[in-house]
Amino acid sequence: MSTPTDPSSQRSLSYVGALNEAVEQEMDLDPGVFVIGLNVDDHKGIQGTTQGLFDKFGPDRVMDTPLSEDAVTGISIGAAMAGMRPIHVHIRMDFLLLCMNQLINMAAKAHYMYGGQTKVPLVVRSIIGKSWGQGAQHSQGLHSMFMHVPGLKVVAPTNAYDAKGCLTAAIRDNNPVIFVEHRLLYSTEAPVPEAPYTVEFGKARVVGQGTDITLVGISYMLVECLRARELLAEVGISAEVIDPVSLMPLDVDTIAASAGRTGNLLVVDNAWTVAGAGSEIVAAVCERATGNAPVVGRMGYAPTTCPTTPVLEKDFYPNATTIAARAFAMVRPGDKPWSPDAEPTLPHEAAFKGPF
Amino acid sequence: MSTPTDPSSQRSLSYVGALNEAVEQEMDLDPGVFVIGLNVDDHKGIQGTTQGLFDKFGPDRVMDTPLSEDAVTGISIGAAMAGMRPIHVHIRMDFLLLCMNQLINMAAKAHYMYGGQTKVPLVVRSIIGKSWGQGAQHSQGLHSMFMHVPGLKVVAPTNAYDAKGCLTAAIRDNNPVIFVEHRLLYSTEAPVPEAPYTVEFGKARVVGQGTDITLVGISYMLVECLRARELLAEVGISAEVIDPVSLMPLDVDTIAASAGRTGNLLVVDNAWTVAGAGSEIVAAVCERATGNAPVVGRMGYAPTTCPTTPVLEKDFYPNATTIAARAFAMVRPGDKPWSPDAEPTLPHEAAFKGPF
Amino acid sequence: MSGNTPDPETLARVYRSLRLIRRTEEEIARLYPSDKIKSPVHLSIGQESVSVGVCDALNDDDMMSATYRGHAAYLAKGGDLNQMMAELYGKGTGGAGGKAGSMHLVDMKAGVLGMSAVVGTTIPIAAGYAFAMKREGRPSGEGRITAGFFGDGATEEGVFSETLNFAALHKLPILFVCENNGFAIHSPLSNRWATEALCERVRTYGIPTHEIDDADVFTIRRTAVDAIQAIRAGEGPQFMECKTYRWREHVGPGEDYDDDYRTRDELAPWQENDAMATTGEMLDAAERDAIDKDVEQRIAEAIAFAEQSPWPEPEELFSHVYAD
Amino acid sequence: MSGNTPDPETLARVYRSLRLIRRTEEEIARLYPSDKIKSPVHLSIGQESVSVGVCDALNDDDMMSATYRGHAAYLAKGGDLNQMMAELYGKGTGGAGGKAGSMHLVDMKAGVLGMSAVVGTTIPIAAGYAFAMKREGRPSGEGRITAGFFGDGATEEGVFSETLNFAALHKLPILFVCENNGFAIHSPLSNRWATEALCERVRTYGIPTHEIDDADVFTIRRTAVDAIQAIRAGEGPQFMECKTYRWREHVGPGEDYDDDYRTRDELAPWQENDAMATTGEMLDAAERDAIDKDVEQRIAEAIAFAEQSPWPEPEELFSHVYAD
Ligand SMILES: Cc1ncc(C[n+]2csc(CCOP(=O)(O)OP(=O)(O)O)c2C)c(N)n1
Ligand SMILES: Cc1ncc(C[n+]2csc(CCOP(=O)(O)OP(=O)(O)O)c2C)c(N)n1
Ligand SMILES: [Mg+2]
Ligand SMILES: [Mg+2]
Repeated sequence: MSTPTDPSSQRSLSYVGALNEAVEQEMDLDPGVFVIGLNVDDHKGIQGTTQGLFDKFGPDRVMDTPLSEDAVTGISIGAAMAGMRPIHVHIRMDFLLLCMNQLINMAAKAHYMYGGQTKVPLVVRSIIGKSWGQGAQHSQGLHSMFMHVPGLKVVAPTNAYDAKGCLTAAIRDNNPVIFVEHRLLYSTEAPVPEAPYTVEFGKARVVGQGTDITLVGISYMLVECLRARELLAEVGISAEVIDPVSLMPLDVDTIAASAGRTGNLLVVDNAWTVAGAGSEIVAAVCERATGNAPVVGRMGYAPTTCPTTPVLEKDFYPNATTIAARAFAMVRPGDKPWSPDAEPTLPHEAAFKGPF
Repeated sequence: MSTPTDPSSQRSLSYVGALNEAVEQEMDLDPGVFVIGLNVDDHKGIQGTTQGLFDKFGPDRVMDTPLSEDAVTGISIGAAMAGMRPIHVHIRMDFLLLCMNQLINMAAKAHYMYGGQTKVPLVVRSIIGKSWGQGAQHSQGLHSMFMHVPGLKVVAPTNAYDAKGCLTAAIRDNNPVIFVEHRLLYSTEAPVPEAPYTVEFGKARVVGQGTDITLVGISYMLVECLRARELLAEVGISAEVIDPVSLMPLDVDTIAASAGRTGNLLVVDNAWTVAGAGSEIVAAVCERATGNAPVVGRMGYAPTTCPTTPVLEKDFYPNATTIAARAFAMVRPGDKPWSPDAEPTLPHEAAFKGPF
Repeated sequence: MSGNTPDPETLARVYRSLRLIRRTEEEIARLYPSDKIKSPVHLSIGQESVSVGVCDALNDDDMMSATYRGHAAYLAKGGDLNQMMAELYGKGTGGAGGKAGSMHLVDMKAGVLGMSAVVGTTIPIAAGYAFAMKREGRPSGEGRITAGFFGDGATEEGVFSETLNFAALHKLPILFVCENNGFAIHSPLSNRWATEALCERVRTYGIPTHEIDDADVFTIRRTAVDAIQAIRAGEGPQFMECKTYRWREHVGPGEDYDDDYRTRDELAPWQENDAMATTGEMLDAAERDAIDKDVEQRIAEAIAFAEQSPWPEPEELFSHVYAD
Repeated sequence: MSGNTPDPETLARVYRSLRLIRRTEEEIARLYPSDKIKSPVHLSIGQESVSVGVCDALNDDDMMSATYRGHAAYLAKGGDLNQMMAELYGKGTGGAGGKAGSMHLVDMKAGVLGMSAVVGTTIPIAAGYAFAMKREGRPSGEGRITAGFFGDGATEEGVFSETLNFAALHKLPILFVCENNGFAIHSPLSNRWATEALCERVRTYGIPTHEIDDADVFTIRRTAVDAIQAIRAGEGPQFMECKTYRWREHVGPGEDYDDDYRTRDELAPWQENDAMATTGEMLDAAERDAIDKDVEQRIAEAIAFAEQSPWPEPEELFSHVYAD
């Protein structure tokens, strides 16, 4: 498996640039690939991720749409059944709730329900929002709903390298793929090869080795887990950090093996915890452990709706500090609680400003 | 807490009759309660559950609708905000996928997002289908998607007593409640008091005591768990069977205490397992056990779309036999596998015939 | 009907199709009490003229999508009868290997795009297929088209309006066909439609519409032929609203005139005007008998095929979850 | 405009409302770079006449629902200015205690039903409130009504069509108001609408429609007054499509005429016809100055209120998840 530090490329690219490049290259390679969604063709180009594509490929392949998420999803599915490869873009994941019927009753099921007579090679790009008052309806990470349904694949890359490789793989995949992005990852950079490549689904990535606890970070929470790992190192706790990258298929092997070694597993999701991706990971690991389970924990959004005011919003999300504190309590249950006094906000997060 | 064998009533009522009675009584008591949904007013009355209500209360309070699940959900929410108590009925749970935006972006969030200025006392009745070729789009149990979202309550009563008590409680609740019914429970009977009563949410029910393993059965799978308990008794295994009744709030205390005693926990859901209600229950129990977790397992729908042909459909669902076999393997991991040779199909299930 | 009087070949073809559908569904109804067909069947009996009239105007390589009430459209488009019957029986030789049942019939080779049991769901799917067809770059007049069938109830779903707007905006090669039988299960239009101005509404999207009140198969066919010609020429979608009547119960093999939502009087004029009977009468008796005999034989063969076919292997449960 | 010339009291009231909204939003834009308002603001500047014209025709106990671009409607309906400003600042004294921000303003006491950041979502909610109002049993002509505001983009969502049908079918007391500013973010109508026959389409549901092209506040008001009278009399919903123009960027405090999707030329005629300016000119200068002064004072007070208000307590994160 390739890794983000692939020595074949020293070029650094942002997450935005990586998404943009993956789409452009696949559109060059396959005339059936097209981009569809509200405002994919405008000067802002979905925060830059579709910028330039309209000029290069024209309105037939980079298509603005009416506000009709449900129909446009169905239309994309129909086009996919006819052999095309639509990439349907949603500026917020929350809007997927408008097209659940098409995604779950049709896209997920068509190949099976029609006995293999059709395929639905559809990519659904969706961005999770955070901060600057995104609030109740612009902040949801709904990936667990899609993990739940056989027939869908779900990926949530956390760095530019995986963003390009996973998006390329998603476009080439013959199944519907829910592609989960996070707004605050957009400016992050990583070395990204120029030539097209794919990142295989179903392989987790150990992004930092450790011996005392396994931290699994989903979507943006991977960044917080990595920072928590540094904080924990200061008190002598060695955390292994795993990025599942792909949530369905999910690489339980890698996570279970790590948790088996460290004896502690803390999953931090960029979503609510109840019946979430963290529940799945914890349950799957414990199920395999047959009576010898690691100490397990889950963190995620507070069990509330997301408030807009920053003073409440900051407690809605886990962060490096709260993750480190929880990990400490798991690893050293006898000790008195500890919490690092680090800045809870990462620099690129603090730099993020509205209006949107 | 009341139990299904409440001695104050010896009257036996079917699940259908119990639902019908709960609604009729609440409509009598509160003029703000109304029933809305496709065909709620016809001669079949949603398999009898709304029968007679149209004749008694008229079209203003028992209202047929266009096929417009999304708008009708929003209209129900708006009416609820104005102080009414709508009961929106869906003949299959699969159709909730058409109104996820209203349920999740509005109903779940309104009270919070508007700082407590509005309430949404909405009941969403939805029936899970099974057998006779219900297939891909008429068989889904989607409760975990709703458990995931703060602001919603989710209940899935498995007997007539709880059906009446939970529906009464749901109607009186000031929050949106997703009410999960199962088609094959409709003909089952239990003693049901005539006077209105409520069953409190968030209290699980131990429906059969045991010492070797805890079986949690969700929705229709409770019936299969009870039957598995009998099969297991024949080989000397004592299974405790728990009906969570309410999935959100979820009574983890009762389940964790039982699993702590028996050392084995098997959750059987009437839904897919990945990121499902079973994941939540297993994860929550293991999270509390801090290193002393029971042996855990999950069963549910096969990780496939639901096929229509009975020869494949029978393997899609867990049943008493497969549950007993799995429980046996958990309790006696050293023994060679055992499977009861019971009829996998329960009599009232075998009696179920189409066309629908 | 005069302007639409068919040539003898068309007449025979149309009659054969009407007959095949009617008799197939009657046989399904006859077999149903045996419980061999464990599938919710939504019979089209009485509504066949819409499927037959429209599909006769389609080319083999055109596509068609329909609903759970899809036997008629499936057969009219040339869907494989053996595979359909085996599918209803839940056999491994069914079109979907027993995974679809009556409600999700599919036959991509015959241009049957697959049906859905969730009302309205296939409307945008059909438009999406048409979206792809538009990009095939065929010369004007020779493009492929998709016909999308749906009921009156489906027009109440938001996705119907969304799809009309998108299809008109992008001039997609699609023929929308509403089979207006006046009911959604037992719910009459008056419980569901603010007005009956469906065609008028569709025209506001710039989509030409055709309202056909008597379900005459040749009127439907001629209308479809003309509409399809314009669609193939790149003029964008067209819309047909065909009034029709469901003779049997909503789901299941029987009649339901004793239930209190409609009366047999309502049925009478439709039965008098039955397309199968009227077209049959237009044929020479010997020709008709030959067709009838052939139809019976094909149906008998299909039933035998279904009866004798093996069940799917248990491991088929796990195939086709993901495509390679 | 003649037929709609207002009495002096109305003129002053309308001017005051227009002025209050304009100046409040200008102040929001001025404050925005300070980062004290950490909320995506969708300014109504230039579009105020629609909110003011319609809301002036509503009674205090009527309800109104709007969108994330809702400052104008909120203030026009009499929503509390202090609470709004505090809400934008994220303070505990905000209308929703800092949980709503600019996009979900609410003030039930003033009849502001709450806004949504998901386009189209409040349309059926407004109809549902009207559904309940219809059941209040008030005498004909005295019933309460709900006004539902939404943008041109929202009319493309399926739920819009579904709601129109339901509202017309059940004669709900609702006034639908489409603020057609020609854009959804940067997307022009031509990318989204097959035709511009919106009113014609709405009429097919049996809903009377009113198309107002010049955004004249008194035309809008007079139209709303007449429509509302019919609605209160139990005649069912009515629909207004008001053409208008968004002067600022879609979201945020600035202008965006240098982005390549529109030009300042497009803006010019709308600015010349600015409702605030033209109504101001109709007033006697002293009266206008008094209003202006009062408006400035109210805004200054609201900003001071917001600035001085405390943050919500941390435990407020967990309040209001479930209602008692
Ligand atoms: C979205 C959805 N809502 C409700 C149902 C239940 N249902 C099944 S068939 C049917 C009637 C649909 O009526 P129409 O579209 O007129 O088709 P017809 O059955 O008359 O051919 C309904 C409401 C469904 N299958 N899907
Ligand atoms: C369902 C949905 N889709 C997309 C968006 C992203 N979005 C936010 S505002 C907007 C424009 C809506 O246009 P319109 O309804 O005309 O209102 P306007 O902003 O012009 O007032 C869009 C597309 C959204 N918020 N909700
Ligand atoms: Mg119908
Ligand atoms: Mg607009």
